This record gives sequence, structure tokens and C-alpha cells, in this order.
Amino acid sequence: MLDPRGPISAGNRTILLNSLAVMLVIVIPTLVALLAFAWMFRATNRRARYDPEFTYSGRIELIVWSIPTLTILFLGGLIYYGSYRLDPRRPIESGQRPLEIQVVALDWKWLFLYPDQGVGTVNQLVIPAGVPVHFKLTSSSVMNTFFVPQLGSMVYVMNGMQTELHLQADREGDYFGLSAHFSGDGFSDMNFRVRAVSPEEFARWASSLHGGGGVLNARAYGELARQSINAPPASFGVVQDGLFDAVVRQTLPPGPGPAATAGGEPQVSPRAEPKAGMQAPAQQAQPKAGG
Amino acid sequence: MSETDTRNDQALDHRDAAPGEERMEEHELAGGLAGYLLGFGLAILLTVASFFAAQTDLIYQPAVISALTVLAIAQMGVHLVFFLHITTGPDNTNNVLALAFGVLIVALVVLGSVWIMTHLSQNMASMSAHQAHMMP
Amino acid sequence: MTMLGKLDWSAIPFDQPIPLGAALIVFLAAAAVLIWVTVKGYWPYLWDEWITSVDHKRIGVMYIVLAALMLLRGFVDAIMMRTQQALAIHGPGYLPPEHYDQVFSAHGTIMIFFAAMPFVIGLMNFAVPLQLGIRDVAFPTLNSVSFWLTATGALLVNISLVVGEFARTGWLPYAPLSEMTYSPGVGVDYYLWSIQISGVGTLLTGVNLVTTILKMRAPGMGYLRMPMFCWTSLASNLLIVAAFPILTATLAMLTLDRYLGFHFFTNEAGGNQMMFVNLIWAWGHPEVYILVLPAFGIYSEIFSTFSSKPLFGYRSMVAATLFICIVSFMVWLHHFFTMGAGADVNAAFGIATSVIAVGTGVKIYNWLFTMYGGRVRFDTPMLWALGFVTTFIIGGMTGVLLAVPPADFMLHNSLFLVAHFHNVIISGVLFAAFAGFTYWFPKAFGFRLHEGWGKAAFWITLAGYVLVFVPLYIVGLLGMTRRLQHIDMDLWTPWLMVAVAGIAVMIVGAACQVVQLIVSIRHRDALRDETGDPWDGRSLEWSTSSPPPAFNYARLPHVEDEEPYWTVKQRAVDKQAPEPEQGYEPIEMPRNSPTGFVTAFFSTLIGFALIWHIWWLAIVGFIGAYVTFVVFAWREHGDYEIPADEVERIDRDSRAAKFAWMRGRERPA
Amino acid sequence: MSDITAGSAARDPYRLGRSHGHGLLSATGHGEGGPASKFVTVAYGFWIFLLSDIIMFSAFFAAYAVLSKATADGPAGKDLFELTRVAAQTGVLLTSSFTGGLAMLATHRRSMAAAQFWLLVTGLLGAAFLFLEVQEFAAMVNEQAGPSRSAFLSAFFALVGCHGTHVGLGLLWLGTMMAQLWVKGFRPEILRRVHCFSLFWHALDIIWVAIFTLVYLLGASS
Ligand code: HEO
Ligand code: HEM
Ligand SMILES: [Cu+2]
Repeated sequence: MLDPRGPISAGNRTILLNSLAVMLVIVIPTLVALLAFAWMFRATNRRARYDPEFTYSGRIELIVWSIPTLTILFLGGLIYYGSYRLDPRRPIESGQRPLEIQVVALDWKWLFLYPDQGVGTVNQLVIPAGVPVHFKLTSSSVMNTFFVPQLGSMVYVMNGMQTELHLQADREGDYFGLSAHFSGDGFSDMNFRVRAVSPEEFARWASSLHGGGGVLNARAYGELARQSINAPPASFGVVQDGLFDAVVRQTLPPGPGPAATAGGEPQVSPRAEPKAGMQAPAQQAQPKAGG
Repeated sequence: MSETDTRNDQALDHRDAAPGEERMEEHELAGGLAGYLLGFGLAILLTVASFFAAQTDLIYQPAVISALTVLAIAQMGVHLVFFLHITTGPDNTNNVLALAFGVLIVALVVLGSVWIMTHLSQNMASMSAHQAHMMP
Repeated sequence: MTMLGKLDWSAIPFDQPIPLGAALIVFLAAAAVLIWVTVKGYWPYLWDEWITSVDHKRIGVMYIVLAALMLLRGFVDAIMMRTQQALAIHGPGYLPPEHYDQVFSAHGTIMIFFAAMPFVIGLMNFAVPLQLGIRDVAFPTLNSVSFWLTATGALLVNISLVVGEFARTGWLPYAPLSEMTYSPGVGVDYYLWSIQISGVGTLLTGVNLVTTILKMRAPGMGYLRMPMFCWTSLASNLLIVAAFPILTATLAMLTLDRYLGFHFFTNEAGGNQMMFVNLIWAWGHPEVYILVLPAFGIYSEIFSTFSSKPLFGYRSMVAATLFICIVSFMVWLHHFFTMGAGADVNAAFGIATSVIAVGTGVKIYNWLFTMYGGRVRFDTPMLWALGFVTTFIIGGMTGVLLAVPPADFMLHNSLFLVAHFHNVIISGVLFAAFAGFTYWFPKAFGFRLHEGWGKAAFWITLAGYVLVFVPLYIVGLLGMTRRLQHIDMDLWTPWLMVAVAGIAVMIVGAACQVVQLIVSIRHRDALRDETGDPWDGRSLEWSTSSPPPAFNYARLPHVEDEEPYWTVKQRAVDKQAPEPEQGYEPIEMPRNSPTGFVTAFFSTLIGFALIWHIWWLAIVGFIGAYVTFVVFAWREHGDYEIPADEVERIDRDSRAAKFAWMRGRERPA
Repeated sequence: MSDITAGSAARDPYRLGRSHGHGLLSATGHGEGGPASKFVTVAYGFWIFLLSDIIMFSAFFAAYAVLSKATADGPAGKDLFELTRVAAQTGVLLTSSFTGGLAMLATHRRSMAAAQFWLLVTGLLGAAFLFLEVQEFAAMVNEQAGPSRSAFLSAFFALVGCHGTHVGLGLLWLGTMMAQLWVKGFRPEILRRVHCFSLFWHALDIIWVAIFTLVYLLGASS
């Protein structure tokens, strides 16, 4: 996040550094004064004045209440404007029409759908650089958080609900994406690669995928929604219409948990692990590998 | 009252009242049998008014909620004063302060939650009315 | 349906060497202690003097023993996490996810509920009645029940190590991950019942101490004459009373979902998982101030005592305490800015959050001016206090940074957040616990702790703590998120190595504390405090002997100003004559009672039975608890009387010792 | 005494802006007169506990407010609630609050027969209330409108059921206490407990006012 690659993360960073600077202005002198006073008035220092009656000063109290208050007042302005300007739902100002991407968090992998291109991917996100991206996000089962540190703000994803996020990569490059909210045993592997490519290359990539191997329909989605750890990147050339909305509206049932995955045997103790889940179920949905 | 408080009898006039305690010697409006009767009567009246307000057509429908809220608050007040003997007297300061703290927290929790949750739910509504219309 | 519900042999992790080995060690250690106690014939002593004691001082000490043990357990978890993250770079490490997830969940749960809370409550229990100049808390037997319920919760969490599993859902079990569908094991149930049971104990403590502070002060001690620690304890216990019921309700809802198929937070039938997040933080945020407010009080006592000055700006401090107490109930959304409530809600809660910095800042500045013009003595408690202020303001500042929503959009759930809260909790709460422990230890046991080892522990712990948590701020800024079982980013690895080195240093620091305790006990005669006032204290607890008699004060002190003991002491030193003796009267004290212990026994049964769905045992437990209650209510004599001449004898001795010491003293110029 | 007081006042570092001359006992409401009596302490402690209980209810109320529209295409409040039964429940509980008050008056008069009688009446009315509630719950479960039908019904059953559980526990307490009163008579500790019970019972009635307004009346009318 110290190395922003988009307008949102740049904004986040500026606000962060501003706030930090404002606070350091009073925190550092406070720190110095604390150490200095402790040292100056050490009991062994007989030159320091001992003044046990100095226990109240209206002037000092006034200063002591007003300095933090003023700082917070300024910070409050930053918070107020920052919250509006960088609200994840606020579209990025740009001459370009935003690209629509739908995101579904599954146990434990990410599904990205490109409604206008009619394609989908697992654990890899390809976006055109310089073009704003409008994400709509949901989850098939538990909470997760969609986060690409170098592009900016994160947002929660939840089953039966849809959140929104606007991001943009200014330059081409490879970025790291992850889930920032713990979601179970496979959480640490819920990472994805973000490739920001030129708009032309993006168009080429999408059309090369379109109509190709890998069909994502309700049945394939059901397979995909089963728990699996460290699923390899995959892609789908055909995506059933309205799949995302069906997940959001819960017409497609929420992803099963470990009990259902393990074939119905009673679950008691630590062994309540996904048993069938370990082989990547994406395979069963016949996706085109790589992409 | 004397046996409830064997040690501090003599200081009775100077100490705080226990919550719910009735100072019998004071012949207050809310004291004794008359107090309970009065409170009971008022509570019945307010209850009947609530049930009436909820079912009548005389009140402009969207305003029913405010009528009910007012009546409920009034009835809680009646219970507090006539049954729980909460007064504004100096011996009750501590009890009233505690109550006020509780009411403040209840208000913060309920109103805060409703405010937050309404915003969340609005922002997370799965689709606009338009989209919903287009779905099969 | 069997007699044992869901419980069978598969619940014991025979195939997992790490938990099994750990459990075995704990089990053997416990067995060794029990055998030793039996062989030495200490049971009657333990039963009469500790287990059934309703003396607030004894209960305070037991809370602290529990907290120290749990702190060690939580620390071991922390060591496991740091080493796992150092070893699991591009690899699996030694803890598989299903185990690692239990470790961080248990660490957070144990540290907050069973280490920090009991430590703070133990110190309040011990010191508040003494500072108020009274003989016990308002409800002594209830106090014992509270303690034992807390111990029950801790016991259940530790049983989960061997029988079954603990939650794998984090220290706050967010739904729907914690719902039956996604967590079918008993882990979440262990969490729920242990927190519910200990939560009842905490709530009762809150009721007890609020009543004590508001209704039971020594004559003359008006509100504005209470020591600062009593004020912050009052605020903290008010927060307990206001916040813990929300926790109880929220966890009850999750329990209903899991046990009876309700749909509060499920994915089905209209359940709303965001409600869980909302409600749990409506408790969770005030909770951190429940911990830190008493800590602020301890620091206030220490800054004043060791600067040989009254606390600067006392009334301002009281105002700041109450300010924090109320405002802390208006900020909880800052834990889920990124859930998407929208700009206006985020901005409102962001601003409300940063406003807390004002109240805290006032406190910091008043401590600063307490030192100004004082004579600062760097004894161990003061070192902890100075270590606290200097590091806490950094942690507080990063907290305010997180309260800026656009910044939080990047830092939420990152290791920057983890660094923030350890920064404030360790310096704010843990250092305060150590400081308070060192400060009041001589009062409790009549001898001081060894200064050399204490100072070593301080410096080493401080160094380790900086080494562990500064790197976490940095990796957090580099995008590393919390709760990762293994790491795939090379960017982060150097910092994780520094952190693991830091934990090694912290281990040494912890060892110093253990050594300090052992050395001090062995040299207790050399460290003996005859005067009852080893630090030249200012508040009432230092006016009685160390350890204080069961009744604390032979006569309740008459309070004339804010520093009653200091005033009396200076008067005696000036005149070189003790305060005139007043007549003695017999004292009524509450009798010991096994009620707390028996209640805990039955609630352990209830908890265990409900976790494993052993319904008949739960019913037995409930009946047992009810019978205990009735038996307690029916008993004839709740009090016993200490005769006046006995009181007189005890008091004469301690007055003589005290005056012998005062005689040599001059008033500080 | 007076010179000592003066001496300490001179040394009082906080004397700034502080008025003097408070006698120890005169400041009612500030607790300067030393520890309060056992009666006040117990009642006050119980008062604090009641406030915390009400805060617990507020969490259930908040949940209900948020989930009341989440019927998952199942029945809503107005399909389920029978206001006549609710009116009966309200009447019964309100009357029991009143008879509870009469029991308190009887204990002030130290009249065992009257106290026991009114406590019994209070208990019977409480039991009648509980009976009506159980009847309602059973009817709803029979109509496939149990707590697992929808989030709305979960919140409803939990909120109203929590109140019902309190009434039930109150009855258990009441019974135990009547026995104690019978056996032990009007002793201070028994009187303290009776007093706390009466606080508890009135508080439950206050919560019921909130329930019948927010849950039943609003639910049935919207
Ligand atoms: C004892 C514990 C404790 C304390 C005291 C605090 C204190 C504060 N905390 Fe922290 N916190 C604590 C424990 C936690 N916090 C958390 C998370 C957390 C988050 C959520 C982040 C996220 O999830 O994304 C925010 C926004 C804050 C903000 C604050 C603020 C503003 C303060 C303030 O109180 C700090 C005030 C102090 C200051 C500012 C320094 C001194 C002031 C001076 C010198 C005056 C001048 C300064 C200014 C005007 C700035 N905290 C979590 C995470 C839980 C989880 O997710 O698992 C925990 C456990
Ligand atoms: C003694 C030194 C301590 C160390 C080295 C330590 C270390 C850690 C580590 C490594 C984590 C996991 C971070 C992650 O998610 O990646 C963690 C989490 C946590 N710690 Fe500590 N900790 C310490 C003390 C404490 C104390 C004293 C408390 C509280 C009083 C505490 C409370 C927590 C909490 C609440 C969590 C979050 C657990 C979760 O994610 O659910 N820790 N700690
Ligand atoms: Cu917080």
C-alpha cells in the first residue's frame, strides 16, 4: 500500500499520510516532554524544584483539552471528506466507460465473472489498465473481504448480499490480491493474481476465451462452490446468464460446509474437515486451464 | 420500615432511598395503597388507549407508531413512578442517575443498530427494483 | 442418541502429537500439584483460606493467579503463531490450518477473557475496597461466585485442548462461519459456553463493584475524594454492566441458531450476518475500554506516588474518565467500516472514534504534569508506567489512523491492525497489570518483589515487545493480512524474522518475571515490609498493615480530603505522634462459603454437557445449581463477629510498627 | 476536631473553588455518610442488575427491529398475532404487578397472611400469563410458524421467549421465597429479597409494555 498503482490507493495513501503527519506534530513533542520531565525531575536531581502544591492550573487544563480537540477537529474534516470521496460505491471519474466485473467468493477461491464479455475466471483477475472497474461482489458461503492492496480499498463480501467497489489500475502490471477476512481453513490460500494489461490486450484476452472450453452453469457452480483449498487458476468460456444475481438472490443455494462436503458422516471433533474437497473441484467443471 | 434496616434507623432521613423503597412517612401522591391504585388505574387506561390506537381508523395510519410510542413511554413512566417509586427527590438521585445511564445505553444500542443496519441493508440490497423487474 | 451425546473416543486427538503432548504436560503438571498439595496436607488450608474465602483480597489474589496462568497459556499460543509464520514461508510450517486456526482463536479468547479481564478485575477486587476505606465489597459471596464462574470458563477452554477442539473462527466468531453449516464441530460450542458462563461472572462483578463504589465509601469520602483508581474502576464496571448483557444476548442468538435451528445470522431464511457483526462490536468496543480504564487508574496512582505529588488535574481526570466511558459506546462501527454502510455512517463513527483521543490525551498530559515539579523515583512500577506512556501514544495514534475510514479501507484486518491493538493492549493493559501487581504485591503479602529482577523483566520485555510489533506495522502497510497460516510473499519475510527474534526476547522477559517471583519468595524476610507503606503512598490502602487484617480497618477511616492517608501521615510525622487511638468495637464479617465453588462445579457440568449435547447431565447441573442457591439462601448465619479485644490487639501491633517507622521520617521539604 | 479539619483544609491541594462545611451526614445523594445500610446496598445492587437485564433485552429488541421484515416469504406478524390473547396477557401481567405491590404493602404491615395471599395471587397471575404465552407459541409452531421458519420468527420467539423465561424464573424465585417467608418470618434479609423480587416483577411488566407495543400492536397494525 506504500506503492500505490491506482487513483483509489493513491487517495487512501495521501489521507493516511496526512493524518499521520497531523498527529505526529503533537505526538512527538508529547513523547519528548514525557521523557524530559521524567528525567528532569528524577528524585536524585537535587537541582530540580520540588513543588508538590503544583496540582492544578486552569491554564494548563484549558490547553490540555484544546490541543487534542483542535487536532481532532482538523482530522474530522479529513475523515468527513475522505469518507465521501473514497466511498467504495462512488464511481471513479474518468472518460472511459467502467468495466463491469462480478466477484463471487467461494470456499476457498475467487470467481470473477465478466458479464459484458461473457467469460469467467477462477483465482485470476485480468483488467485493462487505465480503465475504471466497477466490481459487484458477493459470496457463496461465509464472509470474506476482497482486497488488492496496490489498487486500494477493500470491501466485505457476503452471501445473499451485494457490495460494490470501484478500482482502477493506472499502469500495466501484476498485482497481488487476497481475502482480508478469515473464512476458514483454506483462507491462507485464497489469493489471486491481478494482471492489469492494456485495453487492447484485455479485449483480445476476453475474446480468445469467449465461447471456449469450460462451461459455468448452475451445476458447475454447485461443484465449484464445494470446499477446496489452493484451487489452481481456471477460466470459463461460457457463463450462464444471471448466474451472479442467482447467487445474490440465493436462488442458487449457499455453498455447503464441511459436514455436507464430507459425505454426511457425523462430524464431531477436529476431524470435521473437508474430505472430498481436497481435489480441486474446478476440474470437474471442465474449465480451460490457465488462460 | 424499621426492621429492614436495623443499624441505620436514626440516619433514615439523611440517607439515599433504596430503589423501589417507599417512604411511608411522606404521604406522597405515589404512596401506599392509594399510590398502587392510582398507578394501576393509569396503567389500565394507557393500555386500553394503546390497543385502541392500534386498531382504530381515527388516527392517521402512518402516525399510529408515534401514538403508540408516546403511550408506551407514558405507561413505563407510570410504572416507574407508582410501582417502582422512582421520584426526583434528592434521596433518589443515585437511582435516577443509574436509570438514566441505562436508558442512554439502551437508546444508543437500539437506535445505533437500527441506523447502521438500515444503511447496510440499503447498500447491500441485491438489486434495484428495475433489475428485479427484469429477472425471470 | 447415546448417554454421552456427541462425545466419543474420537474426540481425543490421539493422532495429533502437538495438542496431545501439550495436554499431557498440563495434565501431569496439574496432577503433580494436586499430589503435592495432598501429600503436604494443604487441602484444609486451601479450602478454608482460599477456595471458600469471600474476602475481597483473597479473591483478588485468586483472580490474578488465574490470570497469570492463562497469560502463560496465551503466550505459548503467541509463540506458536510467531514461529509458525516464520517457518511457513512458501511451505506448510508445523501447524496445519485446522490447528493453527484454533491457536489464534484460543489466543485471542484467552488473552482477552481469561488473562486481561481477570487480571484487571483481580486488581480492582483487591485494591478498590481498601482504597475506599471499607471492609469488603457490597456482596462478598457473590464475589466468590463471580470468580469461580470465570475459572469455570477458563477451565472449559482448556478442556477443549484435549476433549474435542476449540473454535476455529477467531476470537469473535463471525457468522455464518460460526454457524452449524460451516463449523459443525464442537469448537464454537466450547467458545459459546465458556464465554457465557464467565460472562455471567463478569457481569456480577460489575454489579458488585458499581454498588460498592457508589454505596460503600468510608465516611467523608465524597465522589470527588475517591482515588483515581476507584473512579476508573467505577467507569469500567459501569461499562461491564452496560456492555456484557449485549454480549450475552448476541452469543445467545448464535447459540439458538446452532442448537435450535433459529435464523438470526444464517444464510437461509432471511438471517442477517451483518447483525452479528454489529451486535458483537457494540459489546466489543466498550470491552477494550473496560480493560484499559482501570489500567489508566493504576497508572494515575503510580505517577502520583512515585512523583511524590498529588495527581495533577484530578477533576479534569475524572471528567476525561467519564467522557471516555460514554463516548466508547458511540463508536463501535469503526470495526467494520469496510462492510459498506456508506459515507455518512462511516464519517460519523470515524469522527466519534477520534474524539476518544481527546479524553485519552488529557490523561496523558495530566500524567506529564504530575511528574513536573515532582521527585520521580524509578522503581519497577514507575518503569512500567513510563514504558506505557511512551509506547501507548504511538499505539493510540495508529488507532486514530485506523479511525480514518479511507485509511482503514487499506489497513482493516491487516497486521497493522494487529500491531495497533497489541501496542495498546500490551502497554496499556499488560504493563498496567504488571505495574499494579508489583505495586500492590507488598500490600497483599507483606514483602516486596525483588527490584533487580523486576527491572530486568521490564527492560527485556519492552525490547522484545518493540521488536515483535514494529515489524508488524510494517508488513501491515505492505498488505499482509491477519490470521495467515502460511505466507507466500517474499516482501514480508524479513520482517517476520525480526518478529520471531523479538518473541525470543519476550520469552526471556517472561522468564525474568517468574524468576523474580521465586527469588522474592525465597528472600521474603529480607524484603519484608513492616510499615504497610513501602512506596510512601498517598491513598488509604497504605494506612493499614501489610497484609491487611481480614477486616481491613479496625475503624473505618474518616476522610477529610483527597489524599486521606497522606494527610494523616504528614500530620503524624510533623507532630512525631501517631493519630490518637479511638475506641474499638466488635466487627461483623461475612463467613466463608463454598457457594461459589459449588456453583462453579455445577456450571462446569452444565457447560460441558451442553457442548456435547448430554442433555440429562445439563438438567442435573441446573438442578444442582438451583439447590445450591436455595441452600445458600436458607443458611442461618451469614456473618461472624470479631470481638473488640481481638481487633484491638491486631490494630495495636500494626500501629506500633507504623509509628516506629514514621518516627525516623522527616516531612519532604 | 475543628482545628484538625482546618489544618487539613489548608493542606488540601484541591481546595480551589471548593466550598467547605459539609457535615458528614448532610449530603444526601453523595454517600459521604459512610457505607449505606444493607437494605439500600442490596436494593441498589439489584437495581443495577435490572438495568443490565434491560440492556440485554435491548439487544433482542434491536435484533427484532432489524429482522422484523425478514419473513422469508413466510407469515408476518399480522397473519399470526391475536390481539385478544395479547390483551388478556397484558391484563393478567399488569394485575399481577398490582397485586405484587399489595404484597409489599402487606409486608410493611407485617401481615403474614395478607403477604402470602397476595404473593400467591401474583404467582398465579404470572402462571396464567405464562400459560397464555405457551399456548400462543404452540399454536404458532403448529401452523408451521416456528422459530426456524424465518429470521423474523427467530427474533420474535427469542425476544418474547426471553421475557417468558424471565417470568418463569420469577415464579421459581417467588415460590422459593414464599416458603422462606413462611418458615423464617419477616427477617431483614427476607424482606430485602421480597423487595428485590418486587423490583424484578415490576421491571418485567415494563419490558412487557415495550413488547406489546413494538411487537404485537405495531406488528398487527402494519
Ligand atoms: C485496550 C485496548 C485498546 C485500546 C485502548 C484501543 C484504543 C483505540 N483504538 Fe483500538 N484499542 C484497543 C484495542 C483494539 N482496537 C482494535 C481495533 C481498532 C480499530 C478498528 C480497525 C479495523 O478493524 O480496521 C480502530 C479504528 C481502533 C481505534 C482506536 C482508537 C482511536 C483508540 C483510542 O482510544 C486511542 C487514544 C490514544 C491516543 C490517541 C494517544 C494519546 C493521545 C495524545 C498524545 C493526544 C493527542 C493525540 C491526538 C489528538 C491524535 N481500534 C482492536 C481489534 C479487534 C479485532 O479486530 O480483532 C482491539 C483489540
Ligand atoms: C505477549 C505477547 C503477545 C504476542 C507475541 C502476541 C501475538 C499475537 C499474534 C501472532 C497474533 C495473530 C496475528 C495474526 O492474526 O496474524 C495475535 C492475535 C491476537 N492477540 Fe496477541 N499476542 C500477545 C499478547 C496479547 C495480549 C496480552 C492480548 C490481549 C489481552 C492479545 C490479544 C490478541 C487478540 C484479540 C488477537 C486476535 C485473535 C484473532 O485473530 O482472532 N495478545 N497475537
Ligand atoms: Cu474499537
